Amino acid sequence: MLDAETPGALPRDPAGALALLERMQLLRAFEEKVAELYARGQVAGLVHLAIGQEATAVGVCGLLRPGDTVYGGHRSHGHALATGADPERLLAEIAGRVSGYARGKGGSMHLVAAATGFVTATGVVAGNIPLALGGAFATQLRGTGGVAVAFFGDGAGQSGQFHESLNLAALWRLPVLFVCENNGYAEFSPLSAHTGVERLATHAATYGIPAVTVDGNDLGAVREAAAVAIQRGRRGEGPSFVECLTYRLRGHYEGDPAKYRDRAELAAWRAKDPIERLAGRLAETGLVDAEAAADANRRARAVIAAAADAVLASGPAPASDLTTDVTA
Amino acid sequence: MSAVYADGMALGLREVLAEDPRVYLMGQYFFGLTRHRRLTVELMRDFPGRVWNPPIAEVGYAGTGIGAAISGLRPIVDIATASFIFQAWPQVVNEAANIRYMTGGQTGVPVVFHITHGIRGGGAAQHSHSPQAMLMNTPGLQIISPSTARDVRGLIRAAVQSDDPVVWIDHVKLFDIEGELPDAPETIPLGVADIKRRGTDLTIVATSLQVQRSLVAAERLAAEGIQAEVVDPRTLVPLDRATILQSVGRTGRLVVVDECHRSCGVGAEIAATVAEDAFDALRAPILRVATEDVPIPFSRTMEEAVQPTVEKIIAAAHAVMEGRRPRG
Amino acid sequence: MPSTVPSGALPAPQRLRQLRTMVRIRRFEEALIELAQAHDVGHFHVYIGQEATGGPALALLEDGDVAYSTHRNHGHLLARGVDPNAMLAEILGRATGTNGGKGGTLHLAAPAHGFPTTSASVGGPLPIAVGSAFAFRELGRDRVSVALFGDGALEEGAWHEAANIAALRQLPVVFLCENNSVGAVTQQAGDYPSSTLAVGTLADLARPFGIPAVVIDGSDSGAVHAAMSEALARARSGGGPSFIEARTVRWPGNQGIWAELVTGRVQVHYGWDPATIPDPHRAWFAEHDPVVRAVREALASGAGRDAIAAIEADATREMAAAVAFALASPWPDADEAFANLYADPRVNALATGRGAVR
Amino acid sequence: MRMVDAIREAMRAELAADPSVVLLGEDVSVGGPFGATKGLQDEFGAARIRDTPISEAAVMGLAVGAAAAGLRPIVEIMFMDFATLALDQLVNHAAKLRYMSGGQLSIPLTVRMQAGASGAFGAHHSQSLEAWLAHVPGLKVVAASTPADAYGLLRAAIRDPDPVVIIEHRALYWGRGPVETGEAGIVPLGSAVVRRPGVDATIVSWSRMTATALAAADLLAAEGIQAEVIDLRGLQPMDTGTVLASVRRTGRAVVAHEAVGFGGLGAEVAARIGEDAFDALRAPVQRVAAPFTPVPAAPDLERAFVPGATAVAAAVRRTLARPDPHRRSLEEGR
Repeated sequence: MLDAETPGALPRDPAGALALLERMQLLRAFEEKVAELYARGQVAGLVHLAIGQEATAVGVCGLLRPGDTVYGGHRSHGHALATGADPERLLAEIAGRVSGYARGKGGSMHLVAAATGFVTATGVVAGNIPLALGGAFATQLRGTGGVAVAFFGDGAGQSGQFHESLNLAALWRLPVLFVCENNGYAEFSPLSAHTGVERLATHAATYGIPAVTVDGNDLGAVREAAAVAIQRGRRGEGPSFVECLTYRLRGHYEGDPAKYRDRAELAAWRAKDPIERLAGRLAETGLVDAEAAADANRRARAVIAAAADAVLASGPAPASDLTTDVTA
Repeated sequence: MSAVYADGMALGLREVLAEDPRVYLMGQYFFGLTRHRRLTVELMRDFPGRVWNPPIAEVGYAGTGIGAAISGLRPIVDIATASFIFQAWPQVVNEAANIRYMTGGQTGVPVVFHITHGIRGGGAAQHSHSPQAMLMNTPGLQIISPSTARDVRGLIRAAVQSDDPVVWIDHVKLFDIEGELPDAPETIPLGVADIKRRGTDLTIVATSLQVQRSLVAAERLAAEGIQAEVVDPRTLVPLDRATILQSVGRTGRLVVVDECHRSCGVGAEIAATVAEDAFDALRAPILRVATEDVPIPFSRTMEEAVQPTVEKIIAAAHAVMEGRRPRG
Repeated sequence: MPSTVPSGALPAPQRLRQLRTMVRIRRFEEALIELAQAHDVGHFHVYIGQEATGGPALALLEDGDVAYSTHRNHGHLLARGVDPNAMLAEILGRATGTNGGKGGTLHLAAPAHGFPTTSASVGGPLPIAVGSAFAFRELGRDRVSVALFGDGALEEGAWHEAANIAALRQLPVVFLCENNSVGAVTQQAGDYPSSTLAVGTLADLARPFGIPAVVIDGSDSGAVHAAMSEALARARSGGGPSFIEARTVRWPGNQGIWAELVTGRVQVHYGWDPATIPDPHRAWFAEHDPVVRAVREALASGAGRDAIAAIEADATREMAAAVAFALASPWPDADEAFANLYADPRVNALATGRGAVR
Repeated sequence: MRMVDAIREAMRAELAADPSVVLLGEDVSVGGPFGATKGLQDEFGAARIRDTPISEAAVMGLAVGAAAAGLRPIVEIMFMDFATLALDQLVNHAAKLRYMSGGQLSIPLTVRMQAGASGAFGAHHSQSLEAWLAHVPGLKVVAASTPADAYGLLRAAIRDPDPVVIIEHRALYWGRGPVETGEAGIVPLGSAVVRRPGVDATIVSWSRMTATALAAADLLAAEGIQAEVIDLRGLQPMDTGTVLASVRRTGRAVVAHEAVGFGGLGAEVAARIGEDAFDALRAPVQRVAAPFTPVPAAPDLERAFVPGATAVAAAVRRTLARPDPHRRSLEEGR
């Protein structure tokens, strides 16, 4: 485990701590804006939000450095933002605008911000996990000390690609970090309807992959576990598995009434909101007071509001782009 | 009685569940994420224990359906969005399709795989597939591809009654299409096309949702004095070539409308087979209206540009009437 | 670490029954390899060295139970009484074969004997076996489904998905893994027993699912009998799936891609007269060959040499006759290539373009 | 040089030239079942020549991810039939990442697949599935019929910035032919070649069927019929121009392939000819292909499954036997 001086634990300087809080607020503001635009019909398609899961994205990605790579799934707006991707270009992509990262060809489930290390997201459950292995394989061959991160939900744990990837990563000692965001629900049903396995980290342990399960709504806990894992990867000691227990406060996708879960459960998780918890803890330790936290939140919301205005003013993806980028 | 397509589906499922205790529904996304999802809930209520929600493990539960079929059940396995059938591919095409033949006729696999194909609006490249051409190239599978409430209800019965694997393909945009349902249950045999509209000037062979678009196009063409005959094969395997050839024999002109990608699509097979066997009757080149050979882009404008539309069908019809290729 | 099951003490008649199956399997495969020297048989996989796993395990199945096998299936079918004449004819592609010539060695099927189909796709049979178990449960049948597979199948995602479903629904399925990787040429993974699986013990893969798992010596017919009996009883009593890892040592003739009878034919007298074992492969016969071991165990249980020698003579005759039968069998008509695609003759004709449509 | 050696030499050349080229596959360290990779691990090391588990999905996905990160992986699929297990990664990821990312990503991936019906391997080890892959936008698909093309196309594939599937027919592996090694031997993807010129009819073929088509052309030549034989080589993208130019000269076309006919690539070739050379056609395009069945195991049934030279020649004769009255009457009617 790490002591308080290691990079994993929460920063001890106010600026560093505030930056993490503000990044989480930015993710929240971004996704609330997406929900709003979706409700107004300004965003189409299938949209999956990770409101309530910001601590995992920011916790892991905040520890990465240039050359590291991240591979997301269908619920990955936050992961892309956490790597430092531009909110305006991401929002434009989700809204199908020409100013999007992929000029509107990818959309919400297939975000790519290659320049910040967010290599790709996939709409296929577990499909991104082997891709992350490939990124890790490349850095291993080149000896750069880079790591690759695969974010996936608990539903992916029942997929064959998950199993094959754990085996391959262990066998080849690939510098990959498996981050399972276990939010308790695979699409519309609780995890217990999908598997008898309670902790998906158990599978990793079978392959000898160091695996921990942490409170995914606690930024500090996520950072500690991720830091250990990332260090292990950089030192050439192979893969690690971090299971983050968390919760999505919205439905599986925008428009899902999520009647399959009860109010008490939702309320209990609202009380564990990762952003409020972090703000509370920073206030307790005196690093960031409530006023500074509120200022940060206003800044984050202003950034997103400006981004949204710009996106709505920008043109749709032109049909002339249709046949470009199929092959080089 | 008048009903929408989704009602025809639900009625068809209800009828086979009631008639045959061997029928099981493996999966809960028969109606995707549309407002018709409640129909699955009603089936679960009325047929307790007969509707199963499997893990997100397409290889695993597709194979489970195959084994169950071998051992006496008649499962309808819901792969949901057609793009995910690629995960189940080894079981669907390499196991189910081959078993009767490989065993010299000893073992049959009476399983039905259900998928929802096509460009749905914002599905982008990983949720918009029309894999029927690839499945059609797989001996051993039968493929039903209904376009009306009546057809889906009657074809479900034929599929369940068949002793061999059937892939049942719906288009999510068909669910709300209005149609007529007969009072009594009926079985629509596999391999029997339906002439959805009579005409003398040209034949339009269309499948799935494109039947509906072709009917709209035919009405507009009629207003110009061009009488198009619209033939719906209803099953892609076996294909009722005779009905198609007879129609082209009468009209001398053919447009094939199908939502698969153009290269090696369903339209290629139909065009090739008609060109082989109705060559003397042809008075113009056969034209295909298909989805362009690009992955499906996310953005609305581009999505609209890649798929077959009423306007494109009309343009193709004009072109074959004039014996030329459409511009662009 | 999963528990291991010790060798069971079986009475002489049962030992002899097991031995008969094992010797028949061995003679079948030996005859096939010899046949392949003179005829173009194509590529095939033999079961030599694993007879003590499939033989005793599958003998415990009852009518109505099913087993799904792999590319290495000959021994499995023989163990459940499938006619070697039809098997060999199928391997040669003859009309009299189990599948009428459409399956070949990789896909031998005999539904009447509990082999509905055989997949040569690694991992392919596992979800299908789970599906049969699902049907048995839903139909209220007291039957068991057995998934037979090698160590390689555990590298496939299909294993993980199938195991999860079996455990989730507590289905009556037995996962019988025949780990014959010990001694394989490509073994090079350092710490791991299998070159391409990062686990110390294959049976550990079943543990996270809560599936009871045992590791046994697959050359020990008594241990196989005991482990399989327990797994079948669990399945039949509603106790859900089981996992058995049966370890065997690879037969020297299985080192390359093509099986070679480098050891010559086994002789049952190696069991009581080890001095007669030819030198180059003395160690394998004396220490690892399950047939020779079964001979010794049968003797120890009180069986006589004459009875054992008679088993060998019968098996030798039976398989020579099977070879003759297969070679004398007719080839299928080319038109047969268009039959059996679909059960409905109208659909079959429409799809293949052959035969009357209506 | 044998084709299997040409394939190995092509990989050797690219492995030597570019340190980002890596090779992944089951048992590639010992040469795989057909010896195509023999000795490469000794030469280039175990880091770049890697044996993989039997985990087609994860291995393919890993290769896609590695390609996105700048490596140039070659994946060996032992039998094309097993591509079914990796199809999600090929169709949903390899083929789409450039497009979905609006050009941010490049996937320079080469997938070698051994395919075809020979040796009585049965339904799980004998299929020709090119139509599936050619249907997927974003994938390039090529098939070689000679050792020289196997060498040249593979080198081009490895250098290509996009995913390329190269189909290798098992029955051709041990056939010999001249191979020009080095840069001059590289064959551009998507270029068809006329293997035999002729004036009376065009036969379009690829992979093993090119030899069959040439044998058919010999049979026809004895009857005074000069058939032009085109080896398509590039299946996607397809060199439609070469095909159309030939058909416009001959007015008659036969497409011959080993894969199942229904829904096969032959339908696409025929449909393109019908669309773009309609006025030149003097007879219907004939398809010669395998029947709509799985591949049977029995040697006799397998022979019945794979189309032979007599079937191809018969199809050419059918196109020539047709009088051509309707075409003229159509012209007059206009």
